Amino acid sequence: MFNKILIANRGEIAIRVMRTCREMGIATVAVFSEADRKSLHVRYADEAYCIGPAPAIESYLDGDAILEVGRRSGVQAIHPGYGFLSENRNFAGKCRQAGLVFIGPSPEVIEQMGNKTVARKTMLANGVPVIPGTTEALEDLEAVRRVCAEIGLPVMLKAAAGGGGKGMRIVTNENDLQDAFSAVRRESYASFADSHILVERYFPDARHIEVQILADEHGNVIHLFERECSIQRRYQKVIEECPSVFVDDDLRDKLTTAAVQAATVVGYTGAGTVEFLVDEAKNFYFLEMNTRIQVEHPVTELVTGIDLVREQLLAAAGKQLSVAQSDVHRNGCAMECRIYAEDPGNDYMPAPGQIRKAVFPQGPGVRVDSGVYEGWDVSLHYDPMIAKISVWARSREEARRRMLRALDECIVFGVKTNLDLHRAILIDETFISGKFDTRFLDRHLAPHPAPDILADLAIIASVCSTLSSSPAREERVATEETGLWRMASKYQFWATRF
Amino acid sequence: MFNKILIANRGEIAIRVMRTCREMGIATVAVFSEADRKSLHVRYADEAYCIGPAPAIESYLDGDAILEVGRRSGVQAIHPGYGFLSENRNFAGKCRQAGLVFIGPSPEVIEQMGNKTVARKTMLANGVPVIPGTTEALEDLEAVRRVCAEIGLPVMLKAAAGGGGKGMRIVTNENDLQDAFSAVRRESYASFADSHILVERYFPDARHIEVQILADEHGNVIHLFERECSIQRRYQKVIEECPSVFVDDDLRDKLTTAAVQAATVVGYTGAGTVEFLVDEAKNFYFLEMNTRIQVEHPVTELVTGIDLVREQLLAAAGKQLSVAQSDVHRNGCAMECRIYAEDPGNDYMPAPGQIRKAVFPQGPGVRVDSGVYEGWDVSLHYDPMIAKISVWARSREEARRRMLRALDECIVFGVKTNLDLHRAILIDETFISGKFDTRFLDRHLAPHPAPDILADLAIIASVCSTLSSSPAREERVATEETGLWRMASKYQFWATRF
Amino acid sequence: MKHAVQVDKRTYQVEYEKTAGGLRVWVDGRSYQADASALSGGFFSILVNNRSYDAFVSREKDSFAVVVAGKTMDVDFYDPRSRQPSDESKRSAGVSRQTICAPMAGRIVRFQVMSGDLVQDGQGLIVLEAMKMENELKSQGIGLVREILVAENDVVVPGQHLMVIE
Amino acid sequence: MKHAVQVDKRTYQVEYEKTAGGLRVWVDGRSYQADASALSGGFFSILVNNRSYDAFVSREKDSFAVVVAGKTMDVDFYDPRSRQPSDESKRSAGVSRQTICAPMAGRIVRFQVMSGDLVQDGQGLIVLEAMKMENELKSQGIGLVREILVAENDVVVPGQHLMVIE
Repeated sequence: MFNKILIANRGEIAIRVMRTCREMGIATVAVFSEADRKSLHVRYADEAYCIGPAPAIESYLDGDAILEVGRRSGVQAIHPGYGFLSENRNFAGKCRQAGLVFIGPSPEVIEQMGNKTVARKTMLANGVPVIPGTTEALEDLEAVRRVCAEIGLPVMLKAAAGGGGKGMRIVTNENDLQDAFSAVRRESYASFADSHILVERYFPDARHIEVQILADEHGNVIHLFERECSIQRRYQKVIEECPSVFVDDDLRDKLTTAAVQAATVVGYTGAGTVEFLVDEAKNFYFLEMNTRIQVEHPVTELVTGIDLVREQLLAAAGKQLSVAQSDVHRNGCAMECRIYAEDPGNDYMPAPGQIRKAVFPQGPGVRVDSGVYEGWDVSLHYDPMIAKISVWARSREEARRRMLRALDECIVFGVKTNLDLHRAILIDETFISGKFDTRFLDRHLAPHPAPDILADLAIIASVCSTLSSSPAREERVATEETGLWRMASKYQFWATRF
Repeated sequence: MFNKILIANRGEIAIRVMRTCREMGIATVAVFSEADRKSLHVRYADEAYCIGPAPAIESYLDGDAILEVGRRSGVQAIHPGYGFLSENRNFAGKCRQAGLVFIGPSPEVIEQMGNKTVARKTMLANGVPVIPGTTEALEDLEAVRRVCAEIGLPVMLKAAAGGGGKGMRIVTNENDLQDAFSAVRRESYASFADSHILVERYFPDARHIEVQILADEHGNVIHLFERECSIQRRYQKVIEECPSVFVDDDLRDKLTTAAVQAATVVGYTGAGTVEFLVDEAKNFYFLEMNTRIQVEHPVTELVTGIDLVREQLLAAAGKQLSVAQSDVHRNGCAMECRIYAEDPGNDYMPAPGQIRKAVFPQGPGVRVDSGVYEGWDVSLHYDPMIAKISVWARSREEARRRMLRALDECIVFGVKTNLDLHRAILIDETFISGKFDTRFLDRHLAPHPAPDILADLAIIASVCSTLSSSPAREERVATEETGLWRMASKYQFWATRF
Repeated sequence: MKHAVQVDKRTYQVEYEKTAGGLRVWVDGRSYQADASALSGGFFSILVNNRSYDAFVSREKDSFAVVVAGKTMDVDFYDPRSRQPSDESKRSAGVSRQTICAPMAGRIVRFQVMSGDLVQDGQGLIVLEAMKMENELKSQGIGLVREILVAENDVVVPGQHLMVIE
Repeated sequence: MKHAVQVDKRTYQVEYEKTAGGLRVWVDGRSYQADASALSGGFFSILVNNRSYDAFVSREKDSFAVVVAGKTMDVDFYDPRSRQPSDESKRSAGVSRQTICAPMAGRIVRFQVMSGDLVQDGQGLIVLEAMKMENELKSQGIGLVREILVAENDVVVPGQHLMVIE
């Protein structure tokens, strides 16, 4: 096993990887941009090196700077986390050239699966259904127009090198095609330094369901069941579950078999995720394979008890997975809510700022993965994730109520958050019934009007503060529509008991 | 199910009960002493009522005051937590008279099992082995002397009404008998308003192993396996595990069968724990039954996935348990560390004070149950528990390493804690081997000398602070030998890799 | 003494007196027994008729911002002499003039309106790229685009004025 | 300038200079590149030769209390003129007189020694009941019990003087 590895990432995923490293006795090296000097991953690591200015392109995407730190600090391997260089074939290749293990599949497999067009072809050749659309990445508008005419609207334009919800546009009207084409190219270039585009049929009523895969160099390829990821905003997942309430044993068997086959035919190693669209009739289509750890991996860990990062490290070190398929069991239900510093009332606009208070939930069945702390500034430069709150319970309904309880305990003060959005989703009848698709968040969630007593409470609190020996903060601060969720439950939860 | 219950307790256990209540849609009523106005259980509850001054005897032990709040707030049931009135037959009886459900067994069962002498007789009559000793509670020294002569030294003197490690003394020398007798009587009276004493044979090499029981009014009595509780200081548990590494399938079968039998013969209902001493030859002796939820219940919850408080509430409401014996499975290994504000270097003396910084561990497999928050004062008046940190992993060794990782993440600043003691236990060879008994902590734990570089680091930190734009706290505060554990790992963990 | 208190544009009649158990407060005649305990940094634990709430209160003169039960409310105590909210500048009549500011640092991708355009409430004005996402800044009222203060591809800082609408 | 610095009774020769990357520090000739970043309330994130540490520093003149890697250390910068630790009162020679104070509130259960007794290092002196437990207060040196300042069953407050040993 490795003695020391570098984590080429930041935030909660860097810390997530370091946690397993500590448990395995592996020393950790963090890299950080100038904007991240005070970030928790720097404090958590055994060693930390600055790799450049705030913009990711000059730091977390600068593979050469990262490799230089790897050499200097004497690590044996590099864990890329998710995003940034995690699915960058060139970086994986450079690691190999530098004699360092890239903790992920080989550059060839990243090429084959990470590149969406190659992946589609591979799947088609192996009988895995794919979404109707281009098998080639396109660069000019006319070609895109032709494909649209062929497969019919609506279509989805996607960055060929994309991921994480970036560089995606739905086109339902031919007139919007040009704008969407330009926007996707720009976003794709900004995020992935590549402006190739894919065109796919868009399924408005579909679910997004993915299968977790683990594979080692010894030919073992196993699945860890599915994750339900249909609750999305702007193509980015918001709540994930394991298992999916929509997936019956028959569909589960088909999805996991297809996923294992996909991983097997390309000689996959490490952790990966095969994403599918599943329509109402339970037809499924290969969407893409993510050749890295996913944000939402905790729900799989909670249900299977398997530490996915540990298995990644074992596989990367050339060892066997610690589990065979027959050792993998589903136990109970898990849910994850991604807490962001953002404003759901304003198109999910990022809401950077200083976290003045951060209290995270505790108690039975609750897991928190966070990369922030009180007094830390949520930066403008990176994804404004504050924490992933995950719960486990014996049933989906118990998990849902546990999540509501956990969200109530969560106090984030100083920045706007999507905590309220999560509450609204969790008490929505459609969500509770399990009968939702990827457009769930485009619909209007029923507003929960503030109870009348709130104004009275605010007056009482004001009066109390003037009479208290420790008065209120003597300077009006710009408070945000957030924080003190602990108390919100007392109304909202009762309102939705059934 | 109940709509509203009162929690007649404070600290982490009050919050633990309220968490399940929230998840079940049950409103909660907290009671608090004047010293606890700012305590977290008051903030967490839906309603809160002051029941008297700081001394427990005038507040948390004042059953009438608590019942008055119960009536006033319109609750249907009272959850006593652990300690305080949880095993008080009179209080359980008064609840019944007041038309409120006492969440625990009936007063008659508390009498029969809570009273150690009656319990011993019941067990003897049903063929469950008990420790040699008095079957009657004693009040005078001469009687105690006679029993000692009969069963031979060493003996344990115990408060007949005792629990939680209070009112216990080992006597190995006849000359110490009188002092021990007086001390136990005093402690027993102070804690339980009862000064009866039991004398039992003391087994120095024994383990303390207990079995978790659940029972309902419909005749279902099930066990949830054992807990290993041999790591104790001053007769109080420090680290607990599930399962016990010492218990093989044969012994497990015997212990759980005896425990289920014990609960069955007395018509037990709710959650309870049957405690056994197990000697090196795997002979076991009934010690006592705790007719309440235990501090260490999270390890059982982590391994079985069953919410014990939920089952308590179901049983108290006259419903069936949600699980049958065949639904109860052991999955993996769990460990709990009790974090106290105390000074292990000074005979575990309580160390009250203000918690200036409290950061609790997160991430995979970690559960935290805490009743404190930053800025809160650990009071002189009650048990100085800060938090219970529990971990789950697939194997004991993975759990042990995960616990070390979790302790490293735990920052408690402002009061002395036993965090360092926990670290020392977790890296002790005897603990790792699993071959320990209840005297483990009486032996000398190997000291872990501070690495030489620490003085250099302290100098560098001092220099840095003078040059920083945000200088050091400009007033020397009495820092304690605690805090910032995150960094300790970097030495201590490496030192013990094997 | 009675106080007129404005919360989110509604006015309430408030009276209070200290009692042995804390404070008695009447809001439009509704009576509450309150007991507040200061935690730290503007946080309070408040028991109102024994119901438990956490609140955060910040204050400037007679104007309070209160967060309770997940909602932020502005609480303004009228000056009893002028019978006006004390913080007048804040409450000056709604200006018809709208200045669009950058909500975060980013790069101007393009404009969706031109100088002189009439814009509707909610209409997209500017596309700002930040954190790798394109974000549309929208009008919060009707008006004419009077001035555009930046150019495409400009990098802007949070709060920077981008456009004036009247 | 060289500084003589005392840490837990050992003296170190320290030099430092600001550099582009932060600070270079020499301790008894050992060279460190350090970069400190203030968090809040006396906490710092410190990178020393790229190794990452959290530290808490509190200061009174030239005397520092530093917590790092779970250990608390006293760091005293000598006044370069007097060549003495600056905080002299604190460092005055070990007194032979020992005052036993109550470490917490509680009740005196009994005395294990009497006035005039010779006590050994570690010998039990007083049994104090607090938090329902009996706690034994021990001598931290050899001496004669000179004075007993409380009586059995007295309720004492934290820090109250209970006994003097010389």
